[in-house]
Amino acid sequence: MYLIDKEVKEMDFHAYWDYRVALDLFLGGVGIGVFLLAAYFSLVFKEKSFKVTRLGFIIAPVLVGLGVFALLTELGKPFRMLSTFINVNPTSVTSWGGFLQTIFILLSFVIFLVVWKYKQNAYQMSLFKGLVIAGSVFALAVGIYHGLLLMSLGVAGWANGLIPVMFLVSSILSGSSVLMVVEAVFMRSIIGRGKEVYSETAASSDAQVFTYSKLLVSLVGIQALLILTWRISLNSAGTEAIIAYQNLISHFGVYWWILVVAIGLVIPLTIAGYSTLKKIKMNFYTAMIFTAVVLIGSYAFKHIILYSGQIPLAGL
Amino acid sequence: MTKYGMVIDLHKCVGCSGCSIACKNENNVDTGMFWAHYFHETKGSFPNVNYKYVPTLCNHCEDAACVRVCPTQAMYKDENGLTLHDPDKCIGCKSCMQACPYGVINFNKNKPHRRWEETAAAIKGGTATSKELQERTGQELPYYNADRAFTYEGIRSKGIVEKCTFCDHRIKDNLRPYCVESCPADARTFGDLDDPSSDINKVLAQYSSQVLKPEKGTKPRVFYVRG
Amino acid sequence: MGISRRGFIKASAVTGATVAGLSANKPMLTAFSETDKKEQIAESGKWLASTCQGCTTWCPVQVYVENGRAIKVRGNPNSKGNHGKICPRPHLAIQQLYDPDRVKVPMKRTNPKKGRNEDPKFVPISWEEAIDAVTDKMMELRKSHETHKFALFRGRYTGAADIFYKALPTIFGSPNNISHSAICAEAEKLGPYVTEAFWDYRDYDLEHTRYVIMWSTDPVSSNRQVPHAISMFGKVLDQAKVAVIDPRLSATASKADEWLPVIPGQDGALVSAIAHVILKEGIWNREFVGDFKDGENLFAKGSAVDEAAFEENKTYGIVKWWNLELKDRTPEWAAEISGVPAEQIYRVARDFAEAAPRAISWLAPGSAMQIRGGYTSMGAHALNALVGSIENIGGTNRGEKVPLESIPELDSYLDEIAKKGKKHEKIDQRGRIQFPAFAKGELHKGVVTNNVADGILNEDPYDIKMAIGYWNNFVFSCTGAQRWEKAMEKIPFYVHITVNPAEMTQYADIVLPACHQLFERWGVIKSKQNMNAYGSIQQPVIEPLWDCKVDETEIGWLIAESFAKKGFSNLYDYYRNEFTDPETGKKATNEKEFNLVATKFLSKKLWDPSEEKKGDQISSWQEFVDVGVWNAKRTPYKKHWEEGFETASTKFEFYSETLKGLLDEHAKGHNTSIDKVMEAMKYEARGDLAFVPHYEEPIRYGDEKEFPLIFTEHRSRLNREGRSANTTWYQEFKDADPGDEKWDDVIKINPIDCKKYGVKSGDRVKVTSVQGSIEVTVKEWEGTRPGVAVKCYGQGHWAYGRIATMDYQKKIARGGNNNEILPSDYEHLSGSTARHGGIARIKIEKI
Amino acid sequence: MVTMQTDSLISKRAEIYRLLSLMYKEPGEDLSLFVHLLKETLKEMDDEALLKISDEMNGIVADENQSLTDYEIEYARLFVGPFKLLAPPYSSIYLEDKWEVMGRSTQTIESFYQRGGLCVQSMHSKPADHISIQFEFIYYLNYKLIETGDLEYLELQKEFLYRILTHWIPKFNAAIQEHAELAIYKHLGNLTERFIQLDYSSL
Repeated sequence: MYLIDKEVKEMDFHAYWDYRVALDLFLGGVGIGVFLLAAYFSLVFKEKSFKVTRLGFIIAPVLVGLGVFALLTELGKPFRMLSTFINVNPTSVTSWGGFLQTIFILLSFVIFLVVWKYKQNAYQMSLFKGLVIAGSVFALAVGIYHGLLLMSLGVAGWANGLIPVMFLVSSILSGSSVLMVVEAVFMRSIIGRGKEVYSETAASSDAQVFTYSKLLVSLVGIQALLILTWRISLNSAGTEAIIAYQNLISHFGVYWWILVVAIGLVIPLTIAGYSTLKKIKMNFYTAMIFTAVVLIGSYAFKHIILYSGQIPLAGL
Repeated sequence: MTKYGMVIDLHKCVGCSGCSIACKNENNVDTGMFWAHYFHETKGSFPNVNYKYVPTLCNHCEDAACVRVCPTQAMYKDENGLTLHDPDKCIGCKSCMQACPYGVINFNKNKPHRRWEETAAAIKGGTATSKELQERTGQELPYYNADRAFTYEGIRSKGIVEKCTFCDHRIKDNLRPYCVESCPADARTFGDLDDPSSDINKVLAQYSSQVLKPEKGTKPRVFYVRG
Repeated sequence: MGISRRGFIKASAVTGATVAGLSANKPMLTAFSETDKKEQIAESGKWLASTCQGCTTWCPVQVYVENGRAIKVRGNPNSKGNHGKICPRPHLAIQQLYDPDRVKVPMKRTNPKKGRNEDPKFVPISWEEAIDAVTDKMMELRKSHETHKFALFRGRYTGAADIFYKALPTIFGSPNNISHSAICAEAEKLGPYVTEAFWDYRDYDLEHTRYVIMWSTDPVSSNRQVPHAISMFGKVLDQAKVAVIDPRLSATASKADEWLPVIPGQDGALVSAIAHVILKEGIWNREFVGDFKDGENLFAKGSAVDEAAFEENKTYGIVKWWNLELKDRTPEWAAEISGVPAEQIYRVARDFAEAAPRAISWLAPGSAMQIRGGYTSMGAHALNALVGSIENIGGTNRGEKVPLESIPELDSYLDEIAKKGKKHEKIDQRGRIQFPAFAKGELHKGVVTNNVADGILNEDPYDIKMAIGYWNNFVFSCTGAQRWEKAMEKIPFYVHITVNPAEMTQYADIVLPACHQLFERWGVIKSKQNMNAYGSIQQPVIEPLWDCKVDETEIGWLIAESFAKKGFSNLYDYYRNEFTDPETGKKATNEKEFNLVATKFLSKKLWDPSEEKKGDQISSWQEFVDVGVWNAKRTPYKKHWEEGFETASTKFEFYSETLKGLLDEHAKGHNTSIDKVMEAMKYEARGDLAFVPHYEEPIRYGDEKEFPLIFTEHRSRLNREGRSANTTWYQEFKDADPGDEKWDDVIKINPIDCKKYGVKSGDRVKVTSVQGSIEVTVKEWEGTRPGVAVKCYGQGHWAYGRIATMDYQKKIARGGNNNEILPSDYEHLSGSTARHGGIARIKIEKI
Repeated sequence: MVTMQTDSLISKRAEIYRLLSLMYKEPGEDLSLFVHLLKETLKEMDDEALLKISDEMNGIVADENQSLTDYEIEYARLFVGPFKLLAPPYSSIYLEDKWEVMGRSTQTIESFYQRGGLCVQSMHSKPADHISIQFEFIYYLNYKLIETGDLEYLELQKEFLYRILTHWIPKFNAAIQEHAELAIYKHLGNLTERFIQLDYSSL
């Protein structure tokens, strides 16, 4: 085929940012979610959480790193990525993002190394505490950055204050779920042991029992509320925002309702809600299912928001 | 201080697309990309139909969203108020394209003008090939305009964005941007908004003017009169 | 990591730094000496003059040339006609020049079978071999005394046309030099001719006008004086009203004060109604037309008037026109027929007359190139006379003379074979009862281009054994295109001289690559716009890109030379003896020199200081080449008001004695009556009505029940007469034609009809008329009158290159060619091809 | 740091072009010196193929068996004539269809020289499109690049490489490979082609 015909076909609308950016938002989100919960464990449960947090501290930078890698492949000139550190633009959220993600990856990796080297002892070191707190701050920053990046571009579908919040909650939710499964897989702590999620913790102090279900049900609940609030807020956000939402529904409506709402919110809410209400712990398989649906929902949510925001608004 | 701007008189404009074609010619812009373009809309119903044609280009906004969001300062405002682009700093992240409310930034997804490297002929041995033209003219693009390269990459490379520069390579030599020069209707006036006696200020004083999407707060410097 | 290395090199260069690694303080140069570094100033190349022939306007332009490459085109600032402006078309010429699909060497056919689906299997050959093959065939015809069976087809041309188009067939001995003129606009020239004995395009004084009626004219896009119209249009809209009569919302209509969306072909009703209002309401221009002797307006609806009661001034037959045609032609009557509301007709007629004499009735092919369009052409032009705008300020005008030299007399170079051959009837059958085909005041002078296909197919008057075509593409550009495909299959030996391998090339036995007119040849042309006639140069601003030659001169020379080698030297002697360089007195010795010598010879009067001329003073050939254009003095007003017109009555004829005389002569030649001639020509008028502008019902092909929509077509603002479709810029900006789409060919239908026929924008449909079918895309568009389907001409090439077609090798067209659904018919008075006025009805079927 | 490094990079490139320019002139006693210098300069260019070729060339010139006369004969046979030059070192031969040395491509090349601020000395014996002159031109551009820091001198090199050198050097080398009898010129041709490609892709 003569090249020109290919070129003509390519002229149809395609998103400037494709799934690789969605992957960055998603993987990065899971990464910081994992980190934040691991950090919480490491500060609260100290060395009792050694096994799971050590894993968390390495999973987090790897996931964020993978996300950044996906993003790099999306760049026109990936090898020039370094220049973002030289030619800083303070008004560009993307510019901060480079720093935030890099610092986060480095910090969490250092934390992992510290844990690796000093084992349980690390959890008593004040250096370690400081690092974990700093890491958490950057994890939060990265989590907020994801949504803020979109919000800052002034695109109708993204220019909403709730976007960063929804992205952050989605990230923490998916990250927490992943850590839960990681723990389940590597430590088999959920299955068969009956009541406690954390055997070690439970042994030490009943007051400090951590229940995943509670955390997760609240996160899913918050996310559901946020999305509802966001939808309602659009009504008063001007024509462009409404058109943008209509674009979302007309292009991705089915995926939105099935993947984001039904699979990403309703099902996990039911699973976690049921466990919480019945005060039973999730078993290994429900935990796996829970995490799977949460991840699907989280990716779909970020993917759809990313793509639908790029559909040109009718009119101009 | 110089602050360049442009006024487009929509009453004079007949929608001929001459500006858009001339721009491609002057700036070596590849197929599928548009530095100068237009949008048109047909409103009403027969026989009361209104067809409107509005030429567009980079607005060289005072508060340029592309400059704000560019992570590497590749998009920048120069001392004459032009919104320009440094191809060497650009990492191809496309943030500027997302942020620009006017859709006037283009991304070089492929190597520009790569169609000129083709070696197949319509009639073998009898008609020419793109590659032969490259060899004959010694240019990647047979009608490559070398002037463009004075201030910007003559042909941009794969993986970066590009857009209208108000023909900064021409205005440095006191030539008007090529779309202004080529408009057969004289619908475009280019000049220094800071110079009270400039032609552009005369036109702006004569007619009430509009900009595209003023609500975006970008303060465009391309104005439309008599729309 | 090439990037970073380059980056580092740049970084270090910026910092200045030391000359660490280099051993010397000064560069050691062996071959060079240092000069000042040439400063980089934009446009420091050269702007060289030439002429664009992308439409009929023929604008003086300049080409920017640097290091032997043509880079861009602009208007020639020395030209008063287009005042240094160009429309979008000349830009496209750059892409034509560097079109990879151009023919680069002569080729010959190796597959003897001809047809649309036959691959000609062209192979490259040398010029010697190609020309030899051509003259071999021609010499055969001379041997067998069949020189008349040779035809020369011409499309576009320059001032040097006759060197090839006239001299070659004449000296060779064929009557068949067939130009494309009649598929272009000849019916438009008919109106001004029969009324004021002026056979040409008019010039219009847009700058001073106060009202313009555009008869299916879209001058900001196409037809005539496009750059001038564009540049003046803002001013025109400021100070004048513009009314556009067009079945579709054209670019001009979209900017106009009034759009009269006439039912295709019913333009004539509007002419009569407007004239009726002007006369009935007594708002005609007395200075030009005269007045009733007692000053009372006797033009009352329905009543005939005594001719003696009216004393005409510069006109002839106003009362006859009223009595024969106008008295009952009320706007109410016209509204019913034309689909334009009566109030609008009244308003346009009154405003138009009120602006008199600064009022233009702008005539164009849209209203004239119809089967019964001759009288619309006449009537639309006569409106100018009613308001006295003929040669008046703000009105319609002619152009001053541009003194180009004619080619020297041929007669003494004709041998017996040639003289005998010339006497045969022409293959276009002009002169037969249905084809009076008059042009420039002479019967049988006009060409009936499109009828040539039928002549060839029916071998009537004889078979054509060989043809040469240049700068033309009749297989694509003539209505009833399928007939041309068949006719071309039938011609045993065809030679196509062309820039791109076109549709007509598919039938060629020999293909000769032509130089691009704007960039690669010498030439001179004349034209006019903005009340300025001018002569404009064409020069080879660059070396020809390929092994191509100039059709009119170089190839003619090569053929003549080859003839001479084969014992027939008349043409060579003619070229060699008759054309001398006016500056040096030298004669050409080869084809390249001949191109230049002929151009200098023909343009001599424009630049030779010893020639008296009314216009720019140019003192040498070199100066002419530099400035590129000779401007005549501004066209004066009212020239023929004083001198009288060259009509039979010396007046402006509403009742055309001129036409009557011609028809009478034609009828006598066929021993019949004018009425019989009218019948043969498919006109309804009998008796005196045939000599005044009048309404005739349009003829449409196809039954209304089977073919519900009336098809009408228009021109693109990017069409270089059908030759630009192989450029990406044409395709990318195709949507600059209102309603059209990029890279596509759409049929624009009103949403009401779309609903009715169950189609929507983007649907692929088969469009069928009695002539044939094409496949295009639907576009719902409010700018089309319900009941009508509109499509632009220009797309639908099945062989013009790889951008113009969807698939060049498989001959799949991009869109569909209108000429494959438009049946072939004529405006018979002028022999013009009737393509407008909704001659075809169509149906659409979803595919 | 960066400056030091890249300055030397530019000067290395300048030096390579200067040496190549010299080596495409009639061979003299100093040929072995050029070969040696070239080898030393190429050491820091990080390209094994180049290093290998220059090593081998060095080996050949060090070999006493080959006399200067052999080189002179070979040089003349390939690049000078008098009857038929087998590998003409003129770009117009490769860039234009016809056998015309002062054609359009040469005009283009001259306009490059002009833009760089040079013109060919009228007394100079070689046509402007001779390979050694073209290499001297790039040498000069690199010199000026360091001297002035004006990036135009870099852009001009890139354009010249793209428009001229990368087009004809491969064809020229193909001709050398076909006709050369002495290894030294085969190596020189390969080295030239390789270097031009490498240099263009890194700019």
